[in-house]
Amino acid sequence: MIDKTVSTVAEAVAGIEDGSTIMIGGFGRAGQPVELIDALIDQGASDLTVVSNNAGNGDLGLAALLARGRVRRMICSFPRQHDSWVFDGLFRAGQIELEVVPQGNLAERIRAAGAGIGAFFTPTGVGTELAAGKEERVIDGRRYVLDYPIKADVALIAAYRGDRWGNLVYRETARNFGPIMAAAATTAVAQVDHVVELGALDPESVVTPGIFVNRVVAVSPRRWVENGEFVGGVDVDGEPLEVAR
Amino acid sequence: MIDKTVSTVAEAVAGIEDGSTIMIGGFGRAGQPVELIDALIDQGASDLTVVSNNAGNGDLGLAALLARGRVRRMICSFPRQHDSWVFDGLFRAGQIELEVVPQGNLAERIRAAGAGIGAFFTPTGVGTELAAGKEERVIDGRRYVLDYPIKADVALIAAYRGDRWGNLVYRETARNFGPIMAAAATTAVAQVDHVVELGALDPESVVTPGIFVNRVVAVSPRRWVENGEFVGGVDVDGEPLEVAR
Amino acid sequence: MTGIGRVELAARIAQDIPEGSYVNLGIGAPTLVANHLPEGLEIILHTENGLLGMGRAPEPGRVDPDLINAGKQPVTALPGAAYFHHADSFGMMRGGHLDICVLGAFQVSSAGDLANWSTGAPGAIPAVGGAMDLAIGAKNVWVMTDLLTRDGSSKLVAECTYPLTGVGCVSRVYTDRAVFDVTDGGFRVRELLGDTTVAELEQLTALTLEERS
Amino acid sequence: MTGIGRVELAARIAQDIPEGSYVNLGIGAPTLVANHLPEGLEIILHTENGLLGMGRAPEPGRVDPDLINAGKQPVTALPGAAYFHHADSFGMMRGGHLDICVLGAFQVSSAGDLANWSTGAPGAIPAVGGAMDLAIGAKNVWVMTDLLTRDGSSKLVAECTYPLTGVGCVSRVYTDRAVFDVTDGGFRVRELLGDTTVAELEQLTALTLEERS
Repeated sequence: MIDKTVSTVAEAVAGIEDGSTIMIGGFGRAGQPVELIDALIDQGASDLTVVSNNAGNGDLGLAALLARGRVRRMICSFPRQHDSWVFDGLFRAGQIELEVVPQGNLAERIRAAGAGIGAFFTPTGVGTELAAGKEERVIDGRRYVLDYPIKADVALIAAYRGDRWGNLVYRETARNFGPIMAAAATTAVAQVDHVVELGALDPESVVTPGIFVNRVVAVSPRRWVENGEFVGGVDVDGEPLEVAR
Repeated sequence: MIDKTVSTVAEAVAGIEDGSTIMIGGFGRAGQPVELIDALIDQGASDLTVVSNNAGNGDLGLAALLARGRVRRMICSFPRQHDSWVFDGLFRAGQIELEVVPQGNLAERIRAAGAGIGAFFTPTGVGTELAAGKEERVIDGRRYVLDYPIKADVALIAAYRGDRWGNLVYRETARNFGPIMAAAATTAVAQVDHVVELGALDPESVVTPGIFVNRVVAVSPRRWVENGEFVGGVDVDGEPLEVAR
Repeated sequence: MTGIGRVELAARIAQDIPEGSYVNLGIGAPTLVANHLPEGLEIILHTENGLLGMGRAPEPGRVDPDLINAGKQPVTALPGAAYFHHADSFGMMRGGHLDICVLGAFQVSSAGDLANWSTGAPGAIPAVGGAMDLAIGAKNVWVMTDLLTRDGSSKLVAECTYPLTGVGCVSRVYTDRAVFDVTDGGFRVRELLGDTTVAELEQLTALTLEERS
Repeated sequence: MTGIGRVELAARIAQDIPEGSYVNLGIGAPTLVANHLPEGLEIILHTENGLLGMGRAPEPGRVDPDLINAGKQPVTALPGAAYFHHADSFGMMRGGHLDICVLGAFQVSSAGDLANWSTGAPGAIPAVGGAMDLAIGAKNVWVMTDLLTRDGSSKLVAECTYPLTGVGCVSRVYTDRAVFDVTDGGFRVRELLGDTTVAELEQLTALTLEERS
């Protein structure tokens, strides 16, 4: 029997090595696998390259990992936010490397890694400093630059429901980078709100087929709320969110 | 109010011009928009380039369009099948041009057109005669060839349910090329088994968002069965299929 | 001379969006346009973090942390909405499927170049997000901005001095003083707002402006 | 000497597929492998037309025209299955996510080149389907074939004379006479089938064969 579920977030992140490239799902807080990141903090791997759209919010999740000095390099589209004080401090102190990639190119580079594409010509960023040094070509009258896949050793993502084969469905805009990161990583780890029986997910609606997923761990209830943000939100079952702390 | 539904297949294919490039969904019979193709036959456009995985089965659908001499050129992965006698005859008589593309490159080229990718390096076909003349490059130790997008003026696809905004869901392996062809065409036309109310499709499960779709027409019941093939199958509602003729 | 306020400008932009359009409203001022879309017309809003059919902000107490816009603010989804992942969402943009996007700007050049992601200030942390994808992706890229910066210099320029977001991508600029089309010959005044005159605009921008013929 | 039959060979291949593998079985003889997968072990079958978790042929009367395999035969879907479109399906293959695919062959070279899509005969209509994607996509590409063609020539060759499907892609060849691994040094006999000897194989193939050490 195939059973990709594990009981604890510690098992879910076991074996991650120093120097790894880790993709971390989420767009801001939505879809960010906060519980897996906490487990990674406990697990201890360091000298990491992290690929994630943002560079942490507040003091939780990715921000907490950064605060421990465990990340050598960030690849992201939008590190600077109103609550990205942890990253900001590290960057200004020269304690973290940064590669900024336009969001769509970031997504497409991750998708290319999972889909076995060697490189692709994108029109995004042409003529800007973020395309400096990239190969450029005019195709059918339009300018493009060449971008390469981004692969990872591990992807940490958050989904809504998963089964023991690793099939996943997501919830609303928390889907964001999860599906493409799962496919781009050697080992994909998904935290889910609920593990369901095999067959409980509609095969027409599975977003990430289990072939892309190695470990699934249930983390319900999620710790969604901090400093009053999103207070009063509803949980995955429509129940009012509790403030986590 | 946005209403992309039309009442007849004739309206659905109105305005298609001679010399157009038409994508036709389906893998074999599954997902092939037979009713739209019939309407295209009646509509009269000729000198067409058709992009479709196969080159027609039996005497229905795409095969019937070919038989009328309306197609100048086929772009497909697998024209030769046990029941592709119409195409076979035209090809051997020199009455149709053929570009054979490996199936995954065909899909990715269609996807690239919809996603605004200028070109991409694929490992499929490297070192074979189907890659002859293509630009080749070694990336990260692996050989790739460069492939370009395939766009279309019109896509004719078959889906299961659609709403007036053009959102679509598919059924089983009939999904195949529908989603990527809808996105790659200037005008995407979907035949569906049922038109449903706006809001009836689960937003988590919509496969083709309406932004890619221009016209939706209901064709239930589909004409699925010919010469005894698939006799005894179940229809979209689980009812036994009737033999169409 | 006086122009119009930001809310009026948002309403002015909203008037120009036809029913049935697929529209992305950028972070910041362009978000205001959503509040002025004509009642009863169906205009479908895209947010690049994975939703078509975005609705208004939720009622208090119905905030859902999984349902946010590109500005990471809570939103709702309309009947007919669809969710998708980031590669699909940006494929939608890059592939030219959006009809209109409305973006803020630091500068727009007479060739339609846009600078809106970085002032290039020393020590600033670079952060681009989806700005470059939006700039090159939509069929019509509209800019919503004040004509002048706080220190009085023109945001309409002959050539951008700030780092570019996209080259030759802007088709129209809505400012508090006037609406401009970007043409092969540079900015053309499409509509004057408030009591502004073309002569004043030329003085403020130091540009030669075409008038709508 | 005698080898084993096609059904036995299918069963032999099935033995080597570990539980939990993601497997694509090519059109033709490889499809037979599905009938011999060990009961009670979960092995997930992929069909490139958009399904993971493919099950057996349906009962008569329950054929569903929308649910077919790559050979366009009616199939079923298991609990835990997932459907996807063609770009996603071939991304799955090209991206190296399948563990094993089993393909037929006209010829396999000692460098692991595969020819299985065209005999290059004059007048033949070219048709490749997913063969080239499968050949380069799976982590392990296994070939299932008779050792000899009907006219007695070897399908294991020093260099393919038929048009190639993929270069250096085959890792193992299951024939009716023996199982071979493709190594840097050419074909290595992994297992003899029936009463075949290595000397006989070398005579039939005109190749120098390594023996498993």
